[in-house]
Amino acid sequence: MNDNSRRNFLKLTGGTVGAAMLPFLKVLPAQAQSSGTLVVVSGQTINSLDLHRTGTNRASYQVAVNCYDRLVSFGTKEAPGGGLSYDYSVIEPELAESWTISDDGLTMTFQIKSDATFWDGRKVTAADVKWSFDRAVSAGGFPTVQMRAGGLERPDQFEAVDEETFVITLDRPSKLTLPDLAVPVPFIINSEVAMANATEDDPWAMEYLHTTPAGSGAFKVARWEQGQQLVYERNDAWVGGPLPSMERVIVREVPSPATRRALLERGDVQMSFNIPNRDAAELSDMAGIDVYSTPIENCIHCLCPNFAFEPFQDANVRRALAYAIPYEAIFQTAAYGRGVPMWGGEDEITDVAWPRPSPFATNLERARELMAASNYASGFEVPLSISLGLADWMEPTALLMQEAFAEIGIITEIERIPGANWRTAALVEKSLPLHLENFGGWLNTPDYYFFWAYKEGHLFNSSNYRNEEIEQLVDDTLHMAMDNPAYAPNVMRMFEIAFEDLPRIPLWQPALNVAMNGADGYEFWFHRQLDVRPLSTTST
Amino acid sequence: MMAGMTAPHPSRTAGQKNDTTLGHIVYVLKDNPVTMLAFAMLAFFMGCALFGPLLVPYDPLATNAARALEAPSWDHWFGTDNLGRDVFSRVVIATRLDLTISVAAVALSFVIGSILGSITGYWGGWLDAVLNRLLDTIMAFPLFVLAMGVVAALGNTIENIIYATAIINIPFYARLVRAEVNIRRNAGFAQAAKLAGNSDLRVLAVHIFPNALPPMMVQVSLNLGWAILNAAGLSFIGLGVRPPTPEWGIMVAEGANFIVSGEWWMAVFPGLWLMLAVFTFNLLGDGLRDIVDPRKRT
Amino acid sequence: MSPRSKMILGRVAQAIPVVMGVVVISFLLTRALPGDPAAYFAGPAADEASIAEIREALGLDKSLFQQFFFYVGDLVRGDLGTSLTTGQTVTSDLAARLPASLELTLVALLLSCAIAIPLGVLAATRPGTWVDHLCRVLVTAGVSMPTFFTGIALIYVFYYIAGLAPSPLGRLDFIYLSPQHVTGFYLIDAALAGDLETWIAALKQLILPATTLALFTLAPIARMTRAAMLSALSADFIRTARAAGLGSRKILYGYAFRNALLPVVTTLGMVFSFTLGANVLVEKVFAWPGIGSYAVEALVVSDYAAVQGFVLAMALLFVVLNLIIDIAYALIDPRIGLK
Amino acid sequence: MLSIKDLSVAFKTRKGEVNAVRGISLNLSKGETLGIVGESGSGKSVTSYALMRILDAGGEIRTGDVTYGGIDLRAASEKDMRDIRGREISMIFQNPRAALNPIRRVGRQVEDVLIRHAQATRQDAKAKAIAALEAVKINDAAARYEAYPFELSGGMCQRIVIAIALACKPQLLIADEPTTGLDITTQKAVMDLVGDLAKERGMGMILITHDLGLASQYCDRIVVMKDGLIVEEGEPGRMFTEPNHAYTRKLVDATPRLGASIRSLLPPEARRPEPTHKVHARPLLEVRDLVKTYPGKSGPVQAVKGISFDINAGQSLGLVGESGSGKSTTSEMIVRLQDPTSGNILFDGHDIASTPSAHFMRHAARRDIQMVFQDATDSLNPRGTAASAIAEPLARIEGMRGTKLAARVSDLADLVGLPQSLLSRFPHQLSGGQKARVGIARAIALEPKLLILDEPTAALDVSIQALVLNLLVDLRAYMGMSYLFVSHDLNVVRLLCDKVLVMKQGEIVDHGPTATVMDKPSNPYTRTLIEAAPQPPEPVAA
Repeated sequence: MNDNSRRNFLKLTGGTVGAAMLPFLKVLPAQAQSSGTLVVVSGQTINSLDLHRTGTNRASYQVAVNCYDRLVSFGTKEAPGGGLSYDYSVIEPELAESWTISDDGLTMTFQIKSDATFWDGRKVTAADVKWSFDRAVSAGGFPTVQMRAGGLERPDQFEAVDEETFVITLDRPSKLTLPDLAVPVPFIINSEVAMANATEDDPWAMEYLHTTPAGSGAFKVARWEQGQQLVYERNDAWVGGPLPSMERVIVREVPSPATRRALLERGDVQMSFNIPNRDAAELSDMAGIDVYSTPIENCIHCLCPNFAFEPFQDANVRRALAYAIPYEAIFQTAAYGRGVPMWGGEDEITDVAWPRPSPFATNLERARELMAASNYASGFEVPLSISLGLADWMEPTALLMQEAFAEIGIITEIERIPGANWRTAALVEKSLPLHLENFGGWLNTPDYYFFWAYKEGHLFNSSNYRNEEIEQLVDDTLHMAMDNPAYAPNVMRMFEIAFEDLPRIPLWQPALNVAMNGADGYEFWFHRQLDVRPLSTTST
Repeated sequence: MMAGMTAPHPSRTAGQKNDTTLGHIVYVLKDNPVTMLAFAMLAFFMGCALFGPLLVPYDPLATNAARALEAPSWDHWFGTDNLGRDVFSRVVIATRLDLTISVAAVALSFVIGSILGSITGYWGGWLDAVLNRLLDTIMAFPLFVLAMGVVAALGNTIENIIYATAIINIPFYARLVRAEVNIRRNAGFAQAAKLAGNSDLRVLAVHIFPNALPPMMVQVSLNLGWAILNAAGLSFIGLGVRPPTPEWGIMVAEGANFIVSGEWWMAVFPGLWLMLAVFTFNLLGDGLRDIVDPRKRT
Repeated sequence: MSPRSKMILGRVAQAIPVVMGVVVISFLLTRALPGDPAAYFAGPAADEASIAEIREALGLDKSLFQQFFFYVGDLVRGDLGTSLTTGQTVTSDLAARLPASLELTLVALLLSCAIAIPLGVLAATRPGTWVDHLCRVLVTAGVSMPTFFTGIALIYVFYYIAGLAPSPLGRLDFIYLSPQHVTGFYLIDAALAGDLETWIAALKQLILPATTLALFTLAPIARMTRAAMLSALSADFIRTARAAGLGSRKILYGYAFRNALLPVVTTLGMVFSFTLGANVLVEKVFAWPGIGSYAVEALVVSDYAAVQGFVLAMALLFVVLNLIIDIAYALIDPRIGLK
Repeated sequence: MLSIKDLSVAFKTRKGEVNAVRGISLNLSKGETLGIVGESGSGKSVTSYALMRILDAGGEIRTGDVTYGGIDLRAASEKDMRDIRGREISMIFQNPRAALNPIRRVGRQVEDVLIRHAQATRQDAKAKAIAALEAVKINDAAARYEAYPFELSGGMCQRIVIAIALACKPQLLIADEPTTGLDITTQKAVMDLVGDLAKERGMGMILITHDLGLASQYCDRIVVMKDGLIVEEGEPGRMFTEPNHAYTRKLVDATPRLGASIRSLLPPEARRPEPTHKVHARPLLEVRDLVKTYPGKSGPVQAVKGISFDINAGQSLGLVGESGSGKSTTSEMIVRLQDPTSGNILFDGHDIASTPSAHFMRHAARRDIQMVFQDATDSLNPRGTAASAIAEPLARIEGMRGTKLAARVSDLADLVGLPQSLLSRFPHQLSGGQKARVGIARAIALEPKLLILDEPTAALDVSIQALVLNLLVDLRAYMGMSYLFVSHDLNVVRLLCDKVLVMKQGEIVDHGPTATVMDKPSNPYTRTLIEAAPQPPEPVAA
């Protein structure tokens, strides 16, 4: 932190002390604004500044977004829930000036902006891009997997032709490649700085970049106190997009949602990111506070009956569940009406819109009939598993389901599983007979969703579902261009099977809630992390 | 022995009402209003624990989305929670569970601690040394975190909460009993008992240990209260009892998130109830001690 | 003095098996924790291969015995490993967070003593009176409040409604810079830096959480003070002092109190180590970056290194604390270490 | 100088009011030494606390007035009283070690008083304190000044207490049982010291004691108190020769002294002829080279250094010695509560030392060797009734049960003169004498051959002691038991025992028939002991 800002801060503190004498005077935000500072509170904790590092958690992805650039980025559009949203259909340049794709779709050539520089003033070169991509595909774990989704698998696919020309060679064309370059993972690192700090057993400088980013992004990290706050400071030389209006953005970690809400309401912070549905519902009625609840694309909260558990191999039982669920009550109590209902859709599937409501709706009569028709007319007992990490929506949901299922003779005991074992039990071992699940695909196409959630053995197919036709359909469709005539029929067929077999019973499409008090310019991103670049403060 | 205080005992009154256990209890209660209060509250909570299910107006588990988050009113004295469940009913029902947990846990640690403490306090030697190190080791753990660890490791069932709470309490009892036994191990009456043909074990069990009870009573009552807080704390972190089982800690934890939005009743009433229960046990101690202590009789 | 120093050395010797015990137990405890850290930290969308990779990286593919062997080996080299939750080395985490917890706990205890000890003395001088009962009821009420509840209530009242307290945002409001790191205690560091504003700001952040903890610790201290004072006041030497015509405050403080101090000091020690573990919940509520909240997070995600490091640190602290108490004892009571 | 008129003091207790002092009047002139003699509960101490206005909680002066040198002490403000206490009137207490602040250097404690009463300034306080210590004949006072109470002997502590009391040269000294708990020799030294100081300073003194002998030796005038009333007043000599009040006579009789017989301790009406006990030639107990060493901080400590002696069947052996002489250790080894380091204990010819004490309860001789403990209170389980205490050995060793047991217990109660009604009581509900009786009943329940009596009457009032001693004599004759009578009080030993052993620092320094050892002591140590014991004047034969 440089001198003038230090002095700046002292001036500030002087001011606040004076203000503190008159407790009711809310001068803090005013002070913050005058110095071009925006304060955001969030419940998540950042545990690394390097997305590629193993063990880096979701919250840390925002660093990749805000401090690094990718070759390309997504466009912006009006979001359904109000405010702005990224636009999956529009790919915009970020570090790349322009790009061309060969007719066979196997070669992509990028021209890097010639005025793009890293924070240390060095020019961004194709070599840097190559090094960064190599790193992404070699790091293992999530980044590698994500790269692979776009058909980017081996270093030899990347080539730095000259300083400003970067070429990607694909094994097969895919509609996912270009979008996959716009996700946080393939961000571009200052390879010289990185390599200067690489070691024998740490060739990718994981340890160094873990605490000290070296990029070209819109913001630098001024200070990072793990578990407390991350302070972004603007990089005035940024060429990746319009220069952010905020000089400094402070992301403060506050675990207690109640406290976060209090801070926002009192205007001590300008923004609270990812707030509980209830707060969203209540705050949205308050004057001076803007709440954006953006339905999360390609994400559905589901109830998953596990096929490994005998009774759920009986289609009637699964459908009985689907009819027994008190959708509306759950939607109101667990989600406080934030998000999009995913029940009571029409039976006829005529479009490829996704997520889409299931044809089911609460109907205990129907449910009872189905149970009677099943091989388990006398009912059975089964644990209903939820994750402690997601208790805020899962718990009320589970409680209401428990009551409803008891009505049709399915006795459930609610099992709360700590965050650590949740993934293992639910997704890796797929051992939970009946549980709630909330997969959301980053790349916004139905087939991408089905790839992860309906294909056997894939991580989010926690129901151990297998259907030959689905397997085939997904493989065919995954990389198929959307304008391909076969695309729509395939996808709609998937929908039919999905609602027929019900390995996942849709509940609702969740919303990402953000509340702002004196801030503006929030934009929703599929990665559900905060992009601070477009933010600005509004004078109150 | 100060001559000043030894008022002569008028021997007539002896063997009269005042001498019976009941009379003694009555005296202890009369003697100290606070103890009186404590016992009254204890009776109240016992009542809730035993007859709660018969008394409560609503099914504590029955949700009612339509009437969620209602403020206290005539038909919902403590209001309703985010699922429309009656907070009052849940609070009352929870009494049984919470008392069970604390009593069971304390009983467990009491028994184990007493045995360990007696043995080491009476025989001493290497056994004493070893056990002391062991107790030190347990004490050296941040107790609450140890409890968390145990529950996390064994899984969060009521039994495990009880075990965890018991484990972290054992050292206190062991220490206390050890000290109490140690000062009496060469007392005249202990030696007399040996002359009367008692084995060491019998001297310890029949003659020495009972004399350690009065001071332990204080510890017991304090721990009963503490055990409740402990269980509540575990629930607060999410390592507690399973929903929808009503439990004070969980209710406060859930309610906590609603305070700021003005639905204070969800947290405040369970919180107060919990506090009252702990309060009761904490006040109980001195009274209990006076009751089990024959020297307090005249 | 030499027998005393001998006693202190003895204490240190006694502590060694304790620490070893802690090491073993904490290791076993963490390994008993459910869940597969590797799978958890492989992050979303990780496949079997990458999970295996991480498992190997964490050395979790080895046998328990091997793992313990390596763990102890690292310990000897002073390496506590790296926390997966925070991504930092456990050593640096503790270094950063321990002062926070210590500062909070100490301030809380100071506050608590400032109230509890006078209360205890007051009650002891008027046993059986309404004053006595009132003191008892008051402090008991304090200890009966679940800290997490008290904390939230205080925040709601003093910050949210009254706006008297600063925003409950950990150790410093975000517009302040943490003072130059010397001791890690913000109050001390700020004072050293001569930065009054920061000092006041740090203090303001401390008030609510400290009060919460203090309320909780009043009872044991007050109770013990009362008991100790009662027995001291009924001692023969007090009668001697009275018969010699000494003034009542001389008797109360010069004679009775100093004798009553011994058990009080012991209690203080116990309360301190207990609080240090128990402020887990308070830290959670006040977003206090201390070791308590650290431990909880680590425990919930089975972050082995972090949990073990935390427990070990606490154990060492506990040992040191007991040493300090013993020394305090020896200073107060000439009999200690000589019989 | 001091006059008390119609003083009465009451205590609030659980059983309501207890009148500890019920309207007493007495005067003390300058330089006079007044003895207040009475048994526990007579209100003698309360009187002194009352006039110092340092009554314990719940106590208050009801009527009467106390004037000292013209000042009305009852009306005086607390502040004035503080100036009087320690300055005009001082007090010394029993159990000197407890009477000193354990964690304050004794010198400083003396200073506190000096400074409080403006007798010294911060600067010269130390010098004056040392002077005060020297005044009570503490040699090397400068070094003692730095000491803590726990580093000093009981006698030394009492000197310190005296120094504190006399530091400010008060005109009146109240000594409340100043020598209880001290060895005879120390007792004498302390009393002589106090006496001399009083004389040379022309200081008035009130000596409160239960020991008529002691009082008569050091006082110009004695008042006898009973149940809060003064029953008699007069010069010690006259008091002994022609006591007016029955109670005084009772006390006089009960006080063991030269020429007294065991029966003469009792009031005349109670004196039945003394039973004779038969002493056989056959040794019941033979102790050979008995050694006990304890592991001490600084090397092993030898408590008993290879002593040997016999007790014949039916014989009573007195074991005399001051604290630390090893007499208690010896008795505990013989009763098999402790294991000797070396040496033999032959009982009826069998070595019982070979059986470790831990297993001795199953030994055949267990029932034959029993013990009456020194502190009756401490020797009864607070949670058990008198009956259960007496029943214990019968139930455990005899295996007696039910009505048979109950019958035996009540027999024993009769035997030791314990009212049946008290059998259901808890120890704290019994008086000292009653507790002693329970202890004895328990000890003789199994009709042992050898009974060890460890200072059985030390904690008792003289009148009770008289009864208990006589009880023991009767039982001895009735049951033909042998006694090992451990005591520090030679007068008592003289009355009870056939043979005497004098122990000092773990060794037997003198032994022989009681008559020879006591009446013409050859051994210097024995002689000092005898001389140290207070000798009340011979009463006229009643």
